[in-house]
Amino acid sequence: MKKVYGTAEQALDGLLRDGMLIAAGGFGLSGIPEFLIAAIRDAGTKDLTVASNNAGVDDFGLGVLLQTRQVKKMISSYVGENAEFMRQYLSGELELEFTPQGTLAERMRAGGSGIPGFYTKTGVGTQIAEGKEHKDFDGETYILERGIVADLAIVKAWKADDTGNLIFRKTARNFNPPAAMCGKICVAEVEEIVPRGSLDPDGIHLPGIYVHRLIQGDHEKRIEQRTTRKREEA
Amino acid sequence: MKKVYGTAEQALDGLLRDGMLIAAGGFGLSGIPEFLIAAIRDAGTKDLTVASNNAGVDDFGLGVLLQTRQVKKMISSYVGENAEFMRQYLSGELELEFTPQGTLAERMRAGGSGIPGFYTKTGVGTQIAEGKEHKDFDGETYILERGIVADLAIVKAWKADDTGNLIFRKTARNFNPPAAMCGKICVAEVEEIVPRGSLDPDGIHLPGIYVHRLIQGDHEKRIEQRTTRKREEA
Amino acid sequence: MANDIKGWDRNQMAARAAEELEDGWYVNLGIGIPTLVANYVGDKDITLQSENGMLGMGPFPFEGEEDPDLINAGKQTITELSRTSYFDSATSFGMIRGGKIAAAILGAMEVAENGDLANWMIPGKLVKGMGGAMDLVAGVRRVIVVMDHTNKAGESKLLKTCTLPLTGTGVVDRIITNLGVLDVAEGGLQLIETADGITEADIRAATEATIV
Amino acid sequence: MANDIKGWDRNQMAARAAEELEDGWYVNLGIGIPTLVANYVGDKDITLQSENGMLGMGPFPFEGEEDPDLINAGKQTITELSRTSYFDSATSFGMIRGGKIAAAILGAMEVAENGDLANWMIPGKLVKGMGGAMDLVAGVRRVIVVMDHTNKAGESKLLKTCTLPLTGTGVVDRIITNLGVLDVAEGGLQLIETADGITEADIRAATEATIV
Repeated sequence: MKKVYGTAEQALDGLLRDGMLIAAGGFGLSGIPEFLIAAIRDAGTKDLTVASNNAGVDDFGLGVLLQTRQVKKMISSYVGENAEFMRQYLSGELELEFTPQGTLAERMRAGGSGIPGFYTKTGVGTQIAEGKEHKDFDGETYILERGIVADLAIVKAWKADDTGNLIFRKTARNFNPPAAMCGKICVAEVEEIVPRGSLDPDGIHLPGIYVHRLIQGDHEKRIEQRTTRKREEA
Repeated sequence: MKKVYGTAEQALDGLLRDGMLIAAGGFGLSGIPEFLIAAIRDAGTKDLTVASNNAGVDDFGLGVLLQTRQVKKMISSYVGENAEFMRQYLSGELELEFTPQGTLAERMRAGGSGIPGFYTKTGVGTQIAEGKEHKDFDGETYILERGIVADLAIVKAWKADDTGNLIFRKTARNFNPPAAMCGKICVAEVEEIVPRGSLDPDGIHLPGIYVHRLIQGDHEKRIEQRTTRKREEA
Repeated sequence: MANDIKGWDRNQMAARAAEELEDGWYVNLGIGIPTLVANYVGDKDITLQSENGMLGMGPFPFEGEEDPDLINAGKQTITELSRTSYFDSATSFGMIRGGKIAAAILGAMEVAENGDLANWMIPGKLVKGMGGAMDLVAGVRRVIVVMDHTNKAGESKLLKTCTLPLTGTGVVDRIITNLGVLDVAEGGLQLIETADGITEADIRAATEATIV
Repeated sequence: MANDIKGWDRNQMAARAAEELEDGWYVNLGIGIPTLVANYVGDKDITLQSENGMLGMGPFPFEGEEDPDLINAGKQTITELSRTSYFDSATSFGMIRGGKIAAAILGAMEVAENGDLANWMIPGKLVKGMGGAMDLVAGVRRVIVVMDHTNKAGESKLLKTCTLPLTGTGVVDRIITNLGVLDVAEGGLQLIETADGITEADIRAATEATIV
């Protein structure tokens, strides 16, 4: 079972269809699957629903799929930092299912773990809770949130072996493991594919069972807010 | 905030009380908190409810707390391999809440993650489902399982730094992370405590936020079933 | 009831079960005969899960190389492979429950013609617990039972209705016994294959369940 | 409404908020003034969480050492410490929801006298999303709001009832403003402390919420 593909286009071959639900890893512009997003743009797949914490910025990350109007609906916790996202939402051109960040991460993990619903206190008493089942446990009120199962997950990791075992680097891990878990099919892009046996089996962040196809690329990894301190402050 | 203690007895000081709920890591005899179990035996704490996948063997692991009759109830998936456990259960001396292994692991993770209940297909139509809420999602029936929040978690890891960051070794990881998560207080025993900065921050299996107290010990690590092959088979 | 007919032995049953596995699959093998299936996967790229927290389970270690930190779900000492990854029990059963495991091959005490499975307790007699079996049968994509066709008393283990406490309802896809291979189908069991020297009549005689 | 009274500046508010933190705590700091609190923890052993997947957040990197794989929840480049650990978003919010984080220090648009908090949207005007704020206020053990006492129009941000969409209900424990410190108590807000040069009368004049 070869999992390694040559290009993002090849890795997505046969997986894209209009109206599908895609889960994407990344937080802000950190750890986003840049090549797979670009390949989806080039494929022109339409009416997408995308579950992703953010939507990149106007011209990078998922923002490019908003610019091309390929996205019908976002499931996200944060639309700031993307003027086009906010504009399309406020004008009603784009559906938006606001989901608290932790609820979104847990919905992905749950969907990938055979859990169709779970209860959380997050959002109780807010507009997020409207229309959701409420239930009391030990005298406290919780709402029912649903697991997300995506038709396709696109994620970005640091390294992979050829069996799809993934490791991530620092805070670029973020939503990538739960997004990968919730995909019926998961395609991963990594900075380096190493031979099996090169990664510490105790250090695998996401086992290859979750990863069906794999590409290697030279990532741009854009920085969204370059904050620094001067050396004399040290 | 010093987390490192000298002995298991010291690490448990002030934490034990009759009738409490303890979550314990380990699978079979692998990755069990041997020193903390021994210290609980020596403390004589009674009427314990213990959530643990197994109960060790007669004279090692949690089996020693069954021998001393300190356990009122077990929450477990498997009682085989421990004749005293099975005897006390069949004679009615010991309560036993049979919980499927995956449901037990998830109940611990949920309890530690602020999720009081989740739905699963596991056990639907079996005696495990009796008395539990049933709910349909997308045409399939699931049952509601509750998160476990333990008064105390006792776990065993391979290495720790002094801030309580833990790493485990091979399949000795098993129930230790979810058990640690679900404890209001978690005490860990490890084979080696290293200075902070010695462990790869990308390789921490359980962040120190889950670990309140820590001891180092020279573990026996008994093997339950020594299965081997001969060299000529290779 | 023909107690003298034998059909396949344990290793032949395991070899037959191995034919069920497809290249690239992640598979969970139960204790007993299912464990032997690993010996017959041949060139196929099969990754074995041990539900205590491992993908890529290797063979037993050489004598003297046993590691107490490396056991399978049957608590036996094992080894790792170049593809191996370790994870905790919550993650392990997340992949089971989430349908990421392509197939589980399990032993059974009883299977009913509707796919019900009983393999975890005999009330008042044998109470070991379900371990991970309830999670496996509820979660994996395909459940294959490997067991003797009849019990020690010569009675069919393929029943119209299970008499023992269930592990799961309607969960079994295929049953491989010493006498042959049967699928759970509409209205009963469907005979797929007979073991060497076994006739359909032998199987019908040894089976309480409806054979359609 | 006295627009000329000032009280604490941003750094003084942050310093006052830092006094709330206890040795050994794991703490989440929101964007804006809460971020400045890190500068005032002194000798206390405080571990900062960044909810995108990090415990042990360090200061901004030196120029030229920015790492796109190492950002905080505000998407700013940061650094790691010797205690740092990384994890995924599901684990990160598991610890938040599970009450493992001792305190969150957050900004706010409005706080009501019953502890309701609004800080994520102004309908039709500003819609950025709740990010992790709803999870934080629902999950962490103590929620401390740091904000100006009044808005740019000089109107109280401490209200009888919030007018904006809520982030959480009854979640705020303590409010630190430029004018002083108030707790959410039975029947309304309780004045704990006044800022330098501020009187109780000043605070009452600038507060719409009931002060008990």
